[in-house]
Amino acid sequence: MPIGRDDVIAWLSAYSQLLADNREYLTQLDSSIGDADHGVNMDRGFKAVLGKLPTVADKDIGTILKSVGMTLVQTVGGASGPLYGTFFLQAGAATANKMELSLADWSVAVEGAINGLMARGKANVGDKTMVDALVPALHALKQAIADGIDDHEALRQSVAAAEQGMKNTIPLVAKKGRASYLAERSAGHQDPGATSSYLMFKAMMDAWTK
Amino acid sequence: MPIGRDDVIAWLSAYSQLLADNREYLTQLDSSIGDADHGVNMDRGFKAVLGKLPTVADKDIGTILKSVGMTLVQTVGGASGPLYGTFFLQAGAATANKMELSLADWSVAVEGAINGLMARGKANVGDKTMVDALVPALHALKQAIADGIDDHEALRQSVAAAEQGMKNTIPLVAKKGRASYLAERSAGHQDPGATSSYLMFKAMMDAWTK
Amino acid sequence: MKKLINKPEDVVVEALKGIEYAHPDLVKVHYEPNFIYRADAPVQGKVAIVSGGGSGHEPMHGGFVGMGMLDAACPGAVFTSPTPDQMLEATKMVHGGAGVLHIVKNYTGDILNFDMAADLARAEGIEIESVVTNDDVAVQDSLYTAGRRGVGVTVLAEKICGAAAEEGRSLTDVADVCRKVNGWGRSMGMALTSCTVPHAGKPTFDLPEDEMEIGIGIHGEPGRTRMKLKSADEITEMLMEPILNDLPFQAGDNVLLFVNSMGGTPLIELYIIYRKAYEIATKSGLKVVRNLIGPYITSLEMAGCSITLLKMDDDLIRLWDAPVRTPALRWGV
Amino acid sequence: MKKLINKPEDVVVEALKGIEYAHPDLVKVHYEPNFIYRADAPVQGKVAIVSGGGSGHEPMHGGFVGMGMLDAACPGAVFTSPTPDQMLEATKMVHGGAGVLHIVKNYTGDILNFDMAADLARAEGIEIESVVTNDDVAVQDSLYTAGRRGVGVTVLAEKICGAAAEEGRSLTDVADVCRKVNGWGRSMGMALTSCTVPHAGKPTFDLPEDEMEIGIGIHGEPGRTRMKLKSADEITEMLMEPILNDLPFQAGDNVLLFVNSMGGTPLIELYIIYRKAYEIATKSGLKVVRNLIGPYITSLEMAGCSITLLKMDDDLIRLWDAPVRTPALRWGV
Ligand SMILES: Nc1ncnc2c1ncn2[C@@H]1O[C@H](COP(=O)(O)OP(=O)(O)O)[C@@H](O)[C@H]1O
Ligand SMILES: Nc1ncnc2c1ncn2[C@@H]1O[C@H](COP(=O)(O)OP(=O)(O)O)[C@@H](O)[C@H]1O
Ligand SMILES: [Mg+2]
Ligand SMILES: [Mg+2]
Ligand SMILES: [Mg+2]
Ligand SMILES: [Mg+2]
Repeated sequence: MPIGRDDVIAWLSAYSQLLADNREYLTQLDSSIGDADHGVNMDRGFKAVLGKLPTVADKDIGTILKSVGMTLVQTVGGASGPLYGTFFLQAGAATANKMELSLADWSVAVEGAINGLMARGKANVGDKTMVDALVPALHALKQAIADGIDDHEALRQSVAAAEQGMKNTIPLVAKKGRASYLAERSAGHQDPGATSSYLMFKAMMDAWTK
Repeated sequence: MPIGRDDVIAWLSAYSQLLADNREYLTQLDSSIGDADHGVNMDRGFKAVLGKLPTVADKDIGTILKSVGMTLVQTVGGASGPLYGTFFLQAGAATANKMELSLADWSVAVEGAINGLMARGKANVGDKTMVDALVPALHALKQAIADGIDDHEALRQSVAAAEQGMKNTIPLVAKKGRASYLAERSAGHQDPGATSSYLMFKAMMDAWTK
Repeated sequence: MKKLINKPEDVVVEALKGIEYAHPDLVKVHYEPNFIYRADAPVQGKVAIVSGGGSGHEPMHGGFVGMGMLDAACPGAVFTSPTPDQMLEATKMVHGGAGVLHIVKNYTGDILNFDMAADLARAEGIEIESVVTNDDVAVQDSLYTAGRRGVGVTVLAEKICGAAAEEGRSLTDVADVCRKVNGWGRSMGMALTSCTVPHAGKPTFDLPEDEMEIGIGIHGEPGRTRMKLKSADEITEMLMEPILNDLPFQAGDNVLLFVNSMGGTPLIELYIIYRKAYEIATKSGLKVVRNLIGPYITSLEMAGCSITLLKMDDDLIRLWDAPVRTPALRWGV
Repeated sequence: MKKLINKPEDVVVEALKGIEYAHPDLVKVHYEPNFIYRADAPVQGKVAIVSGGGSGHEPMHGGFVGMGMLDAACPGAVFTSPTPDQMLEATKMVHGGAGVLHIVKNYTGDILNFDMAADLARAEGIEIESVVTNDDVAVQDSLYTAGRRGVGVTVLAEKICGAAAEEGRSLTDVADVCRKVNGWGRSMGMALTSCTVPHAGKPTFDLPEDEMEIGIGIHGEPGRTRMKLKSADEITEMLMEPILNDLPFQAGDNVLLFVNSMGGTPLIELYIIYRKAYEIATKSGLKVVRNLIGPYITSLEMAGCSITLLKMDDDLIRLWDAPVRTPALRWGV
């Protein structure tokens, strides 16, 4: 299943819709262990992305993703803005001039994106952040591709891993981000950034496995 | 039933106790149509009076009452401080050098006291103030004395009139004091000052009709 | 009841002690009777200005003591007018031989207690003039009320008269300035919540989550009307309308626009209100030449705001701009 | 949710418009990207100071723009770090040829966004130094946290560094002053209530009527511990103790004592807290030589307070006393 430019746009639209639908939910998660803005931040950012997409809809995938990254950096703010922004800027750099990607190409781009995000935020798995959903999702995707599993199933497995990683944040004590100020009180609550990361992968699956 | 100096002191002690007992009630009344301080103001004032009484307990009634008036002026504050202060200062002026009063003497002193209070506050019956309890109480007292009714019964009638006057404030729209800022919204609530005035007469009856 | 206090009966004295520790360069505190007075009092030859009222409106009045504003402020119990001995002793402490102006907010208790104090001070040979502030348009001034409340314009009068006194005007002239400011100012307030008086332990009135009070005063009492909560812009219109209608402000007038927090409303909301009030004033042809934005005449932790519009001429503008050095207002020095 | 706002998404821009209307003599407002900058910017030859953060902490930072303090402030959405384009454009607007200091509060988002902006500014040839404030003692600074939050000392640093820049010190020197202030300051906060972020519609956390949070930040998040409500004096002791223990303040040190309202706590309560904090500091042998009391770094309408203690030497005292002319702080001019 090649991922064409229109698929990338479909993914971004699907993610934007998931963020709008889950705005209150993400806000609620970010109230228990944060400052109640993650839902609004992501919704604002991806509404801006939707507004920008028509201007790059005829460009290559790399240009589209870099445009997404820059838009997020300029509109989201907070911790998630630069982190997701870096994710998309890196993914855009890895897919420059491409009009079509294999799922393997995409996993490489995602790997670079996650590495960039982790380099900027300096969080590791277990710190109770979006990294806790992103890294398992990437591993599952890479593993499935390496095992020769078909694309749709590979995507489903990465989403399942993202979901599990998201849920795994619940018992963790946060070591990064605003939740770390709560120390032990952060345990028992699901991380908002891990949730929006899960939704990002879910949107991939929703858009690409129709 | 002559009212001796010790009777005056007994009355003041009884009133002080009634104000302490009704502190929350007066506060509540002053919350519906005021600023929630009448109960505390009066309790503070009469606790100070109790503390001052020993220093004048051997003086004439006029000196005692003037001391009460000055203490109230210095400790109560708000609208009720100067008004009740004037009441007692005037009563003290009318009873200067007296060690004993007949009930008729007392009614003359109270009349002067109420006149002084009304001159200072410029409120009339019907304005929804302490005057609405004080004036009926005075009239009932004077009428009973003129009718030759025995002292204890005269006091009971004046207290009953004070109580009725207090209750009569409920439907009134306030035209004086803080409650007047609420205009029609002040109707339906009993006036706090009328209530503390009723209690003052009740204390007279409690102390003098044992 | 959630407050940062110790015993309710100690609130006033403990706050005074904090003021005493905090501002020794500006004020001194006298206890029993309680009042705050400028550290360099008495200022010989200058009209002294004394005000006061119940506590709970901070920084009014104690935060306004100092050069260019009040010589002394008398704090009563929370929401309770101070007693005559406070104003008498404060008056005597700051009297500089040129007479004393009492600025009295129009509440029965404030009027009665200040009147008694003025009588006592005159009996001791001090010349006193008293001016009453009554700028609140929420209440009708009629035979059937205790008159309009003194609210926001009081702050402006204290500053402007403080400057007039500082530049050596006579008692009569300073009192005239005070009457002029009062006559040229109008105010209106609203509340999103009531407040809790320390000794009462619960809010003075309950306001449902979707309702607000329009036409409130500064003592936590209910207002003229209760209605469903509206937007900031609609609320600003509801406050500005009676203000503009009441005083025949004329197109071309210079005005000071004072947007005040009742205590619990934060600055970001005040600026949203200011924005709309400024636009309304400007559209009415007024020129907003000065402003004051913040918590200056409060009602404990009440959420809400009040707007005061003061017409200004060149003299009032000069007096407003003159240096002032108090805990709550400072410029030019 | 009871606020004086219109649409939640317009809160920041409407407040900016209010600031623009209110203080044209002090600041200008740039929209898209949003920032507030001093009206006379750029001041040639002077180190420019830029800060910023989420909105909802007013007057911080926008109220601190002007002579003697910040050259520009970048307001994000409520409680949301501003974006790099805001800091980049603000930096370019106020750069006077002597470099720019970024004062950044230690929150992941603030650090990341300011870092990106600094990189972009350097790419355009502007010399940038960044100093992070992290004075909050409620959080342990360890490998297992995102580090200590930047809170009250940020206000003090902005004033002191503003003065250092105003008197012509170099970028390196001003940055050193900033690091010194940060190193010598410690803060601790508590809350009686949470706050409601406009778009959330309800409080960020619920606090029972008889409980309080100790060790809160400024973004409405819960604190380190929840416990039963105590008296003001006990609370002051609970805040002062970790402050005094954390920085080896020594007997004889001069300090600035900053008692801050989180937004909903009124001034009378702040003075009660100040009284006890002053007594504790003095009893520890410290000399409280300066202070700041009021709502300066807030969390919308949160009821609560924070205390900041800053050790001062003669240079810092001089810089603190130097003239400043901003919407929220003004003296000496
Ligand atoms: N250092 C970090 N590395 C990776 N993710 C992080 C880091 N810090 C915070 N996050 C993520 O950001 C999320 C919060 O985002 P958001 O609420 O938008 O920002 P803020 O915390 O500034 O309000 C957290 O749930 C967490 O997943
Ligand atoms: N002008 C007046 N004349 C007589 N009584 C008055 C007048 N104004 C107010 N009062 C009385 O004072 C009472 C309120 O007293 P208090 O609460 O102690 O003072 P304040 O209104 O200043 O808070 C009212 O209930 C009313 O009975
Ligand atoms: Mg957040
Ligand atoms: Mg009252
Ligand atoms: Mg009162
Ligand atoms: Mg945030």
